[in-house]
Amino acid sequence: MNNELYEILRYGILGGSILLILIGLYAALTKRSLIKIIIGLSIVDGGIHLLLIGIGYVKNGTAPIFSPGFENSTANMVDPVPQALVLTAIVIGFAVTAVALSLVIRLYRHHNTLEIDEIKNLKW
Amino acid sequence: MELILNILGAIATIVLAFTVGMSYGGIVRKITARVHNRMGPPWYQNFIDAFKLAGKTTAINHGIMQHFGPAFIMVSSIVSLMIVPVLNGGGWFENLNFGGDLIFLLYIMVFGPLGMALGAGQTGNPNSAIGITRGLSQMVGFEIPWVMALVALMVQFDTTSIVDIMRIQNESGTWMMFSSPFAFIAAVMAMLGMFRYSPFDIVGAPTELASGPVSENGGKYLLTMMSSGSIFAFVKLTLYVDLFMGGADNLIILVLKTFALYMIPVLYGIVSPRYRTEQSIRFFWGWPTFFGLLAILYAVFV
Amino acid sequence: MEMIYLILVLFLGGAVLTWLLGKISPIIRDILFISSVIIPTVLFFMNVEVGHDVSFQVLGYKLSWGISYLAYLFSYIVLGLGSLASVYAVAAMKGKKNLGFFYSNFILSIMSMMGILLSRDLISFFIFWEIMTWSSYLMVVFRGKDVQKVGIKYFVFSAIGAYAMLMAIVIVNSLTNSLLISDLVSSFGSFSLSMKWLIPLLLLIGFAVKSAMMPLHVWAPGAYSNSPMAFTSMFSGALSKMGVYGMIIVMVSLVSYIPNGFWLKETIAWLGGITAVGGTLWAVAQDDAKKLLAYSSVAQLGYIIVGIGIGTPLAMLSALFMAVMHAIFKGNLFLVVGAIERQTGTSNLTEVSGLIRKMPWTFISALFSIIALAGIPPLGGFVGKWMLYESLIGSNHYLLVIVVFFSSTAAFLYSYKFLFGFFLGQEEKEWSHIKEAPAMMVVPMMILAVATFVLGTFPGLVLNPIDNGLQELGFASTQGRYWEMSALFNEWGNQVMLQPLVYAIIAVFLFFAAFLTIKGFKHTRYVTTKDISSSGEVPKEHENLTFSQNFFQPFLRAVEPFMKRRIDTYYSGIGNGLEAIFDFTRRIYTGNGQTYALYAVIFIVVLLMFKNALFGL
Amino acid sequence: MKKLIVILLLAVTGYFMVISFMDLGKDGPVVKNGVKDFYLDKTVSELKVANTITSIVVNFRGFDTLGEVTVLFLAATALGGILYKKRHHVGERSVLFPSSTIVKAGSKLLFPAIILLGVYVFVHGHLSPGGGFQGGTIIATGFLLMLLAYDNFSVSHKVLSYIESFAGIFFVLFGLSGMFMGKTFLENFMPVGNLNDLFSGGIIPIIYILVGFKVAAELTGLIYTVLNEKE
Amino acid sequence: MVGSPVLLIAIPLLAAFLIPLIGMIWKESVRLIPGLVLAFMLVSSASMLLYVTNNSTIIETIAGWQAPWGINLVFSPLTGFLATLMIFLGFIVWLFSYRFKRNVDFEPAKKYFIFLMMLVAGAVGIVITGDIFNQFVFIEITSISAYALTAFYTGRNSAEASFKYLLMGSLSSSALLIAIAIIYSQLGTLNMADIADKMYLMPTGYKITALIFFFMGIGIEAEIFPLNGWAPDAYTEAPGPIGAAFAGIVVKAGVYAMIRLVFTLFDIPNSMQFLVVIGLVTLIVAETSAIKQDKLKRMLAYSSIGQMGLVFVAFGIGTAEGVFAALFLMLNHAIIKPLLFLSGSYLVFNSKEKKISEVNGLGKHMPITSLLFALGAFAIVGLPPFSGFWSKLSVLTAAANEGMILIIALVLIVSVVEIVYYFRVVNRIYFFEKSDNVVVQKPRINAMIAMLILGSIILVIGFDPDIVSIYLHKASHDLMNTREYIDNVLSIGQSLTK
Repeated sequence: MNNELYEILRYGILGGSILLILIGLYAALTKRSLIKIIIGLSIVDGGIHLLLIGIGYVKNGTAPIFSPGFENSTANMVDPVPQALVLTAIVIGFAVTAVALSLVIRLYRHHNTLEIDEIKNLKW
Repeated sequence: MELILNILGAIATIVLAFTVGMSYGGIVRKITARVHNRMGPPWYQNFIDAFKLAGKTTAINHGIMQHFGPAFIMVSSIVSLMIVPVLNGGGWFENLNFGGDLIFLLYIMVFGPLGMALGAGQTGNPNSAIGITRGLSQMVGFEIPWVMALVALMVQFDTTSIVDIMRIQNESGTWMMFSSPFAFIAAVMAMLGMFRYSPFDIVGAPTELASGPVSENGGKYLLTMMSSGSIFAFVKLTLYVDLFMGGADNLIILVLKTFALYMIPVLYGIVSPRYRTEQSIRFFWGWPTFFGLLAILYAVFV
Repeated sequence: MEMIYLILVLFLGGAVLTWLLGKISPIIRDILFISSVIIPTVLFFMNVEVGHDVSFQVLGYKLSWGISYLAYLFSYIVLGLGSLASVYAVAAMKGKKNLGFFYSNFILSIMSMMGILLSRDLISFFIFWEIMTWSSYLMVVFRGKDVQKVGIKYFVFSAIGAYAMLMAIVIVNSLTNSLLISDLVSSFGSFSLSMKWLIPLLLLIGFAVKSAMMPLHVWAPGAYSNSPMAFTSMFSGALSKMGVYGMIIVMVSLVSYIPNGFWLKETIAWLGGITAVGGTLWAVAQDDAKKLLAYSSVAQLGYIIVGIGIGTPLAMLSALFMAVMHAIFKGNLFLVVGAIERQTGTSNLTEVSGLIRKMPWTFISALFSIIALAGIPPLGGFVGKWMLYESLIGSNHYLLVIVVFFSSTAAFLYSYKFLFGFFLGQEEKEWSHIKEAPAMMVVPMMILAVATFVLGTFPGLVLNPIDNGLQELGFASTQGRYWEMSALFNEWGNQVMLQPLVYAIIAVFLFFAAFLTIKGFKHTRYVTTKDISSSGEVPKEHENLTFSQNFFQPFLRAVEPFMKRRIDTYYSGIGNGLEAIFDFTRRIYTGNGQTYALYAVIFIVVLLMFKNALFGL
Repeated sequence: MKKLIVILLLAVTGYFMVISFMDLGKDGPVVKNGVKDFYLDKTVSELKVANTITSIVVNFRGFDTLGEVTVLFLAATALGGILYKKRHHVGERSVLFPSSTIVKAGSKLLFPAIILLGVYVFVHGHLSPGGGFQGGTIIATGFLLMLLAYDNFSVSHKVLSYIESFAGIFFVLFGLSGMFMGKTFLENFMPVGNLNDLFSGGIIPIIYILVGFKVAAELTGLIYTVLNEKE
Repeated sequence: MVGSPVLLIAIPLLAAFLIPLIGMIWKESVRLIPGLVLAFMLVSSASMLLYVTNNSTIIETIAGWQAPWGINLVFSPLTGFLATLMIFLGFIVWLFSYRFKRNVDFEPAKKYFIFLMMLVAGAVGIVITGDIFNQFVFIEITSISAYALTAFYTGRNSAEASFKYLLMGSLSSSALLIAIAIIYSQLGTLNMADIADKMYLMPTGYKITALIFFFMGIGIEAEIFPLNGWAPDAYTEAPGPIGAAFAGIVVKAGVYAMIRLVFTLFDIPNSMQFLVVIGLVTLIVAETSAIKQDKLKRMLAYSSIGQMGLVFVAFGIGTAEGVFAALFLMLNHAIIKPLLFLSGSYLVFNSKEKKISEVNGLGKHMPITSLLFALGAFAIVGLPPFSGFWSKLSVLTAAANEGMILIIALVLIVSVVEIVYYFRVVNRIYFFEKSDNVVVQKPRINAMIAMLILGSIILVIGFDPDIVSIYLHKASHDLMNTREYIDNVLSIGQSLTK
């Protein structure tokens, strides 16, 4: 892999992750449907996971797995730690999303709507 | 022995004050009547009244406070008489005056009205109570210029003693009414209220309220009140003479000076219509207070 | 165990036990209550000596307890009035609900006042101060009337004062690294100029609130009239004196060392004068006896503040003497109102009248107290007033003299209104069944009434301890110069001989009393107050002859311009305005989750935008 | 209006994120001797685990994984709690339209394969990409498929609960037994074997298998709970 | 070694997994076991706290890897103190809610107690862990438990509150992940001590950006303004005891995370000022919002937020005294606010609206509960001789010693506001007439015991604050000595190197 390609890839990953975060935030902040807000939050999560992976990436990197034939490629291996972190983060994100969706079900039961602007019984 | 002499002197003072006060009262009635183009009673009418009252049996009372009210008033009159020096240089009429503290005098002088108020209050006659409220209110009014004048004097001479003030006047030869004119003016204006002649006679309001606080009192009660009032008038006049006119060396001068002073409220009263209470209060807080202020400023800066 | 600990523990334990065991039986409760006031009182006067300090450490702050001569003087007020009021309270409150709570708060407030007097350091001073505040607050709201308005107002003002004080305390701690009052006094000279101004000012705010100085007095009328009278007697008589106590220490020990601190003293004195006038005018306008006395308390405290503000030895002497006297006569007057309220069920001057023959003892004690209050010789009130005037004139405060004199003259009006409204006037049928209050209430009142007389004749009894206290504060001894056992001297050497005067007064009074009585009295016939001649006519039975509405209407009309502006309305305006603002600002919590998320994004954007300004290294 | 504000805010955020993050990791960390090299070294030399990520997830940062499993467990429990209704309110699963025969048949065909794949993935988690989470998820998709295809397909809540609980309990117990064998929590106390053997890496594959079971059971349970929600 | 910090996490986890199993056999166990676990944790934590106060910090490595590489748990005077406090409160809340009338007949009762236990375990984990990503995981454990507990009651607006909480919570975790990513990308490590050790190497730009994202992430948990919109709702709608747990446990964990960042991890001195400013803003906004509240719990919630603001102000003073004061404040708040929530929840037990006006006149009908509420109110506004006074005094003293006179003034002014709204409620309880449609709910005996324990602690600390001051001094010393923390953690690791 040549240098330029690496740069493009790296910028692509990082820029993409930032874009994802912004898109997710936009959805979470402007969409009025609860479901869409949750989708937005998931997109934000995805962006952040991508960001984490992106920072662990090294030039000409290989997966950090010592499969037969790759025992000595330590120097080229990508950073395994962010990947492990992302694994954890994904699961946690999934759990939160599940809880969020269940709350949406409850809210729909209670308010008969998914509009966030109309769910304002608690204020001030 | 000295004590007995003192007591005798005190009794003499009281008799003097009683006589002078009563006579003045009679004379004033006469003068007023003449000015109003009436005949009026003789000048000794008050004495006749007094004797008549003394002879009467008191028929009713409304309770213990009414019973002792006149005694309270008498206490006030006599004790203040004891404190005011009657003549220059002491002698027989020095009594209790131990320097004649002005502040003490001010306070003992209100003992009487309070006793009167209590006594009258118990009678249950609403007119008495109304009269008292008016009287007390008016007192608050005229006390201000009066105290201002006194403070001016105290400031000027650095003393609160009447005796000292008299002594200083005699030593310098100038009467206070000339060396401290504003104080004198304020004090005289306050005096108008103090004697409760018209225009400040709403307290007694002789025609409407049936003589105000003293209604419901007769016989000895009224006698005591009357004589107390006479003594009190004498005390006030003597005090003015002591403070502003250098005191008196003998009784004749005293009588002259006091009579002259006495004419001021009387004559002013004869020609003035009556004020309502709040009007009179406002009156006292107007010019008299202004003169009082001037007096204090004068005393401080001159 | 140190006696001081024992005394405070006894109070505290008494308070708790009274509350807890009081639930068992009222008798146990009453006995516990009285004994837990009396026993520490006796122990205190028997065993506690001036100059014996105990100290210990809490949280690294050194605390020290002991008593000074000045505090000893105030402890007479607190414990003396406290004991009498507690005896009174047992009888007065009989049959009321929640008495355990009342009694234990009563004990707690006595304890806290003693604590204040025993404190030799600022922290324990503040602690006891706050205990005093909340225990008295609980008393104010005890009857459950006007709780939200009066109670909160009292507490908020107290809190403002207390927190001003706390601020001063922590600043002092940071400057001197010590909280002992003596250290503060000794190192005050080395503070910077701004601190020299700030610290006394903050402390003064705290004390001014408790001593109801204008413009911080607005809580007082409501609070005084709202608590049970047995306690108001303490409240006005003793509790407000704690403010005076603190103020004296600050004015003498700190303000004197401020360059140009003279102006502060003048301001305080003038504020005191204004307080006196304002309090008096408002007192005249009241129809409720409690309110009347409450405003009167404000006014009387005004005189004391004037004395403290002037700060000459004679003025201090007068302030302290008036403090003692005020405790006695105002304490007594509140007890009187309590007795009347207990017997008649109302304290409104326009409703009750003609009780003199129903409650003669109450009347006598009220009469004595009123005479003392009005400052009329020969009772004790005069002595303080006299010294105040002398000191005012002596220190060239001529206008202030006028102000004070005006207020004290106007005080006659409400004094008379009080006596007339309750005791004199028509004896209405409505009140014909009224009986004298029980002996347990009358005796404390009579003791206080006698005290006004004794102190008027022998002011030296109190002037002596006051002199000790003043010497401790650094004044030259006034002993032998200004007073003797029975004579008062002013600075020019004038004197008022009290004893001959008293004798003269008694003699004249007896003479005329005899004159009026002998021969006459037997024959006089007692008639009811209905039996009067009104303008020559005898009124009918059904005519209303009670004069009590608009009592001083002419006077009030005259002073109307002064009374138009009520500082109270300004405060409530500020309070309501603030609440409205807060009500508006809390709308940032819109209730919309998305908005909250937006806030979070705004938060981070703002931080990112200004990150260099905020966190730049 | 609101959208405009949001866009503006996000533009600013984006700007700052771009200037902050674009160079992230460009030259690697400023600290060259980070934990990464240590992990890469030890996973081979001591743990004998081929997949470094697995060794990190299960061993080096095993505590995180325990927490993660707990989070999942809590989410599953929370779902039950949040959507709880009194018994008589629970109705039949809602079916909008019945699935076609093709789907039904295909699902039946695919289901064992999916399960097998899942099991493979988590059993070989320490050797190849994959692991307990991934495998568990795959298995759960299998159940999802069946649930979608068959209206009446049901899984026993009780069994799921047993699996969930036992897996969790054993995870913790393994951790504790490391401690009681005189070492530390979650420390390997079993022989590590050889690199790239199926039975290597000590307790790592065992824990990952437990995680696999747990994840599979929990996800299935989650799906089942939500599906049973009826309006 | 007197105990093992890891057990504080492992045992509740084990119990959480066990409860569903045992619950099938023995119903009562779902209520009982969490209590036993909390009691065990309390004993263990307290004995460890005694140990670390007199000896050295306990540092436990996980999975046998030394400090920078593996995850480690740090049980220092500071973390131990906070952990013990949280566990104690967890136990109190458990005791209070054991057979709480509302959940006794419900199937979710088992879930309630699991969540409660996990809430405590998660919060303890946040405090004692020495690894930022691990902290993130524990924050999530705590949050999910909190979401579930907030939404516990169906039929109220609790789902709405929970959803808001969740929305903010996921923003928080996103921000945290970004911050962790930045840190890791620069320093290549996740261990707190290691990060603190190497922080000076990090480029300033990244450092500040990471700090900002941390502020946002943890600020949401620590309820700083303007990130605290969720908090009043969550406090209001959660069951009463859970409100207590939030105020006493969750927020405290958030505050700990925040100060660990500011004091230990980052070496940005201005962040102290930032704490002061944000703390003041939080304090003022929250307290002024509370004054017009007509719902009891919501008022308490705002008060709680305000108190956290004050805690931040105290930490922001930045001296050992300030830290001491802040910790003292946290301690007192953790005792008093739960008491208020617990007693308050009984005062408005049977009311639908939970309005303040519904507590009118309850003083006569439920004397002890009312008394305890009043005690709490007196203590929280800082009236002596109750415990709140000493902490307020410490804060002010610390601020004064740094010359922050304006701050003292502001804090005191806000205290007046606090007095107003608390006393309004107390007045209502005691001096108003009870309306007839308010049904009085007498507390159960266990709830009463729980409240009485808290009440007596208030009195004990109030009369003798020195009982706790030694721990607080140790803890503040611990927080201030960053170097010692780093050396402790890293050297213990070295001694265990394989």
